[in-house]
Amino acid sequence: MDALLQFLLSGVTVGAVYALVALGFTIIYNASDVVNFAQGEFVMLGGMITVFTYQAGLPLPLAAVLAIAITSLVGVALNKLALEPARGAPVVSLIIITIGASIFIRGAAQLIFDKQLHRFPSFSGDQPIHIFGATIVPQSLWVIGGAVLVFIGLWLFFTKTLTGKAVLATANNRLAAQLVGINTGWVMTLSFALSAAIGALAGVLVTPITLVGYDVGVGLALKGFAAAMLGGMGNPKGALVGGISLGLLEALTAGYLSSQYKDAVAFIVILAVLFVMPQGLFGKSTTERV
Amino acid sequence: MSLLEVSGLGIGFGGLRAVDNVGFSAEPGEIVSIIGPNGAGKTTLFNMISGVYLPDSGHVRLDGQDVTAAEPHRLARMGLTRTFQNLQIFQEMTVLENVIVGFHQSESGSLIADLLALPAARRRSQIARAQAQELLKRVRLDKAAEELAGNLSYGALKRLEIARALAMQPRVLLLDEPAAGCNAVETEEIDHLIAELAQSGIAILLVEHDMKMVMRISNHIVVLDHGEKIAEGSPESVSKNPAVIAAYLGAGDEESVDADS
Amino acid sequence: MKLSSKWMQLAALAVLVAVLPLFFPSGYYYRVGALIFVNGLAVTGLVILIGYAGQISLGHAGFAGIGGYACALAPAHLGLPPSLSILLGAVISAVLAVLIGKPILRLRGYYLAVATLGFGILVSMVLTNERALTGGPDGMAVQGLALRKILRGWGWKLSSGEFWYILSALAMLVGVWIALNLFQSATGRAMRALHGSEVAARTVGIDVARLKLQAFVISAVYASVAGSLLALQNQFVTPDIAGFMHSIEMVTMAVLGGVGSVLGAVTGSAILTLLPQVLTVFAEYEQLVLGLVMILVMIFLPRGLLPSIAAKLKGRGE
Amino acid sequence: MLTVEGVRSAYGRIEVLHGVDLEVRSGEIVTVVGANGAGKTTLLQCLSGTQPVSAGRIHFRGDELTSVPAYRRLRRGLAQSPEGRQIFTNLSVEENLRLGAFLFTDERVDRDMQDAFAMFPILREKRNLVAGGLSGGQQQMLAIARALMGRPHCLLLDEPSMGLAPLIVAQIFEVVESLRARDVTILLVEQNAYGALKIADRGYVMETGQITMTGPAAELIADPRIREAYLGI
Amino acid sequence: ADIKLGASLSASGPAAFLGDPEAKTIEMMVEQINEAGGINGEKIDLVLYDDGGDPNKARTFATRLVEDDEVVAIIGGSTTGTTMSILSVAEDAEVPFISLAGAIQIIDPVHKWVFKTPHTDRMACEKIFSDMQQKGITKIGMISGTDGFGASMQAQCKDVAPKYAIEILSDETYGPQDADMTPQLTKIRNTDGVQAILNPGFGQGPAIVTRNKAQLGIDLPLYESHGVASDGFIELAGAAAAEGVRLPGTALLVAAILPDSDPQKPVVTAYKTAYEAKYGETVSTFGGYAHDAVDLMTNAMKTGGSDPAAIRDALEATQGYVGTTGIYSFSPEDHLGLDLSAFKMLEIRDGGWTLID
Ligand SMILES: Nc1ncnc2c1ncn2[C@@H]1O[C@H](COP(=O)(O)OP(=O)(O)OP(=O)(O)O)[C@@H](O)[C@H]1O
Ligand SMILES: Nc1ncnc2c1ncn2[C@@H]1O[C@H](COP(=O)(O)OP(=O)(O)OP(=O)(O)O)[C@@H](O)[C@H]1O
Ligand SMILES: [Mg+2]
Ligand SMILES: [Mg+2]
Repeated sequence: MDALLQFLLSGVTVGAVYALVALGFTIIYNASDVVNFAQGEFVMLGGMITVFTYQAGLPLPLAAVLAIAITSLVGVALNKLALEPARGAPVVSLIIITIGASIFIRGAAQLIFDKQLHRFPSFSGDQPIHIFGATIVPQSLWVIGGAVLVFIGLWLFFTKTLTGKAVLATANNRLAAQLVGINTGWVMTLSFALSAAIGALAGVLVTPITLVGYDVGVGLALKGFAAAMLGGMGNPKGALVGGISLGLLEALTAGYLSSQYKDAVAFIVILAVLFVMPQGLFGKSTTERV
Repeated sequence: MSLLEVSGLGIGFGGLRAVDNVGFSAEPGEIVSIIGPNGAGKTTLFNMISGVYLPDSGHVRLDGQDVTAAEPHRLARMGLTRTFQNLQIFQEMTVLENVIVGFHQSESGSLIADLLALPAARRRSQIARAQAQELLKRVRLDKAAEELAGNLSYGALKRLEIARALAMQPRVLLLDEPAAGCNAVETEEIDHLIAELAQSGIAILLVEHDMKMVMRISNHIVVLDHGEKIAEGSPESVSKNPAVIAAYLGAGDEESVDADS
Repeated sequence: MKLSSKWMQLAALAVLVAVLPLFFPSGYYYRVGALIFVNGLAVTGLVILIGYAGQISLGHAGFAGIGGYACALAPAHLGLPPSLSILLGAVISAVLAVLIGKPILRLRGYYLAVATLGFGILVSMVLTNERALTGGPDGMAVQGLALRKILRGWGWKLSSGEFWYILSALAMLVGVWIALNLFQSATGRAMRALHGSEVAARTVGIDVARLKLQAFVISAVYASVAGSLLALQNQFVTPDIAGFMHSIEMVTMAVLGGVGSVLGAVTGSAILTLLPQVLTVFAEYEQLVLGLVMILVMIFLPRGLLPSIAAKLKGRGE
Repeated sequence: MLTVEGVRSAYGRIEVLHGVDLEVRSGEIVTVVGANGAGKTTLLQCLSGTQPVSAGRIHFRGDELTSVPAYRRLRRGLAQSPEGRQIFTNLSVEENLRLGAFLFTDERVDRDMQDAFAMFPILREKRNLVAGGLSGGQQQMLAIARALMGRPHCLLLDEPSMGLAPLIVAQIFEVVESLRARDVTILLVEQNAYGALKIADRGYVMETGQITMTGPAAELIADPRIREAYLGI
Repeated sequence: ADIKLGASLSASGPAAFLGDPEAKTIEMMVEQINEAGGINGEKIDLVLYDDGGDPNKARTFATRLVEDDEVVAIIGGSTTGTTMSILSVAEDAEVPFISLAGAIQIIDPVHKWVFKTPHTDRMACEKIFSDMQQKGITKIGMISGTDGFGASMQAQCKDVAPKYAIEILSDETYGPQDADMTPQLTKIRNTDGVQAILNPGFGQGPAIVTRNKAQLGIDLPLYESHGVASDGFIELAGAAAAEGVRLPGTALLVAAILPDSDPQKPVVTAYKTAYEAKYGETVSTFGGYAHDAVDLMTNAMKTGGSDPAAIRDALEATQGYVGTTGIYSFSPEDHLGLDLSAFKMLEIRDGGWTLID
């Protein structure tokens, strides 16, 4: 029994990490239909910049804020320098640009920082919290809380604000968006800034648990992408639920079946879900009248 | 036994009954028009007949055979095809290629033959190409044959769709607003084309808001409103039907009559 | 695609392949050439799937893995000669492609991407975890191809580099020839049509599901054969061959070169195979430059190298 | 209000507008008629800024508009209901309309929306449904209504009657006339040339990228060449 | 003429952990040698490629080294996969090759031109198991990374365990980028009779395992592998969580506390000082492998000059070379030349290393 609880706690912790990454995907996707494969790099930058500014003597909160701010700028630069000049290119080409950007950022990070793994102290210490015989570290609560807050923020943004609608409109039909007076260039800039900020925030929150190195981005992006697809791309609810489910699946498989094939089981479940719901758990099917 | 027989067809989206219990039939060479206000369910009816949507009630019979749940490509192979209200063009292919695709059934052989470019496959392709060129002439797009289809204007694309559908040598052809985006003169050309096709024995289902055209060429008219059939009959009877006038035609029809004079 | 006829393209490619060795200063260049051709073969398969049929796959390295390991395992466990192992790998890949393609090809866009990604990861996971059979992450040795010895017996003494250069070039040329045939055929046209509009394709009698499956299977066989050739050439194979990064690399090659164009695929493979070799002079900056090149190509030639240049020549802008 | 001088435009290297001159005065309804592929849509796109102009100039309410980005043109009072409707298919009908008034946050937005619903009651019925599910004609209504939500001084309509039932077509033409009463200037591209010319003050005829004829609408209707080529009479 | 030495290492990519310090070490040492006048008056010309851990690339670079750069010897192959890809190229071209990877299959069976400097994973397992044996541990749970390093060691440990009468009751794994291993550890904890936990792996995995074990309050001895033998590990895992962790390490790690009588002391101290001064980061065992490889190779070049065959022969004749990893004596039957004594059992106490034996 306490084992089950431990598996669940582990699953939720890991799931929250995935959810944070998946949430980062949503904005850029919603604004441009592009899955930004450099999203994992934003997470990495969030962690790495915090590590290095913290080591340089900045207080941790300040280091974290600085990391988020700098990463947002990187996101904006990515949009301005790489994606905007390619406007009008097919979506696959844009995706390749984000893959190129991911390689570029990784290459830059290994030059600017180093190739070592790093970590900074947990925000509220490492004393585990005991719950009915299972344990969870306080940092997990930060991660889970962060994921939930980002989710609520995004959900409000997309359902309640005109700017959020403008973002959706831009992806849906860029030409029409311009015709109604939306500055689509600005929407893209905003989206990249926000996505990057969410990514960096994820990096700041998870580094005490997962550690950070210049190349952690790829793995995180992959899991985050899978989580987002499980939940339904573009929907914050999907990102949250998809992330947590993926984490739980892995933890339960590792606990009860085989740790060796836990990723396999996770992917098989994703395939099974997509088989029944081709748009993921919460994805809306687009209605295209003929 | 009619060539095409539709009975009790219906479908719903959420709470809305988009089409409900609609039936009619079409014979070779007949032009059956389906008219009705926007959102009456005409396109949805076409979608069900052509297999794009699966109806939740009713039947479609082709030559007496029940084809209600048949997939579009099966129906196409049986000789039923259509054009679209919202253009469905192969944008990245040339205008000519768009039409050649219409010859798919007669052109395609075994996969191996295609992969190895065996003479049989090449021969079939050449025939298809030549025939496609003929068809393009017929819709006056032969000059644009090598253009990318995506570069054509709206009206030209409408005609391209018709050519593509004709390539299949259908027995039943569903045309969804073929004259939309065409001016009076262009509409008349399409008008003639449709009449010609009917004469050659094709059964034509036509959805069109251009009443001049509908009244001129239809043999039979089915009127839908809110998914239901509210009237049916010859052009004259339908155009005088008060329910149809109220729901669809309106009284202000003199303008087009005026233009006729 | 319109620049020249099928035979012109093939001839140009063949001449290039035949003439290049005249300028090779050392045997190493044969190795690079052979890699370009093997990659070109795999990517040509992807052109059929992505460029013609418009279906994405982020898991094609899985098929390369199957092809590669077939050549490692079949000779060791079944006593099959390597040449037949290539065939066996292709058959297994094709069967697997049918089995998984049926359910997942109903998915669209990113959902298809994640499903294929899952497939690729499953394959690489099995190769990694079934250590007893596959040697795990450390990989396993692959028996060489007997053909070279046979040729030597006929008095044709080829170095390993030359041998693989020729063999890979032939394989690629055949692959390109088939892909070009397909492009102009009814099947290929139908694939491109479903790319444009599935509904319209269906209403002209195209069995969309079947056609997608055909594209998937054909491209899987391409990847499998390429994987086999790679394993045989390297005489060693590790699960990296089936890894996610390899899948991404193949798609990147296809898109960089121009995903609708077969010659583009070869160009893309050439670029992405050569770049790391050229960039060794930058050592530290290799990743940086690689990423930058990818971005710049896509910005200035958004439809990929060949098609964009062809379009520019023809005068129709983007 | 709107003057177009020598506008040229091309797709790639192929020029499709070869120097178009056109003028729309304040409060006027002006219509452009022409065959398929004449360049009418391209011209409207040049005006709304979604198609680059390679030569010539566009002035709107005294300002040069030629290099103003598309999204800024609505701010200046120029709205378009484009060819192919271009609605936001993934958003609800109401969201589409709300986005039409993206520039505004005052109470008038609500009033305008009610006006739109009054004009096309079907849109009210479908307000919470995804716009992509609408029928062709309903989408057309939405596109027009959305353009009106932007409170334009000048409205560019590209074949507004396309795909609409006769009753609605008549209604659209009435709306256009009523807009004039509300001081909205209209540039109308129509295949229903007869209907368009009937309500228009002036008309232009466009052939292969050039204006070939212009004059008061009544004169054009009476012109035998036009009657034969565009009205089919 | 200069003597051309080639290297293909995983300086980036998933195995950068290994390749990065190796590349840095080789560059530093070649510089040192050249500054000191080279070998027999001839400078060493180092050609170093980064294969990113990709075996396919490694083979291409190996081909390039022998065919294009015409090197007389190769060092490299940070991982077993890359090593095996380079191996047949070196054999074909008849160029001596020292690998820096762990697997036993590299030198068993012996390949004429192939040597290696790291101990095998099997030796690490044996070292650990003999320590367990001394402490009376017979039943253990194992949790390994699925990367090449972890998986290879996992297999070797399972293979050699019976020899030390050790029973592996629970055999768990984790992926190289996993963030939480509490499910696996919970399973091990709940397995009856487990007396100790063994964690073959490198990178972030072992640090997380160590933290998770502390989080769960599992009170069993934890054995890590030589893959984490660096100060960085203690920092990442946290001194508190890492307290009491044992692992087999090399002399390099405990340079400061080695007795002066230890023959390795001067070697490891010199290397550690030079490396840390030059790169500002702590040395790792892996850099040590590269250090020994360069030393062995250049020593052989002193007799062999730039003739590959002569270098190989000299290499095989090496006896009693004192390196950072251990004391090497090669023979035609043994191309590793290390024995178990090269490993020292270390324990983390108060955030630092202590020697157990
Ligand atoms: N896929 C769908 N999802 C939701 N609603 C739909 C869908 N398809 C059709 N409808 C609804 O069904 C009704 C009928 O639509 P349909 O397109 O058949 O009308 P129509 O008669 O063709 O109209 P028009 O003349 O405007 O083209 C409309 O109210 C439409 O909103
Ligand atoms: N995207 C494009 N790329 C290339 N050429 C194009 C493109 N769009 C239109 N054209 C060409 O420009 C010319 C003018 O087209 P336009 O759409 O402006 O005509 P139109 O007058 O609106 O016709 P319609 O009445 O059919 O809508 C046509 O010859 C068309 O083929
Ligand atoms: Mg309709
Ligand atoms: Mg137009």
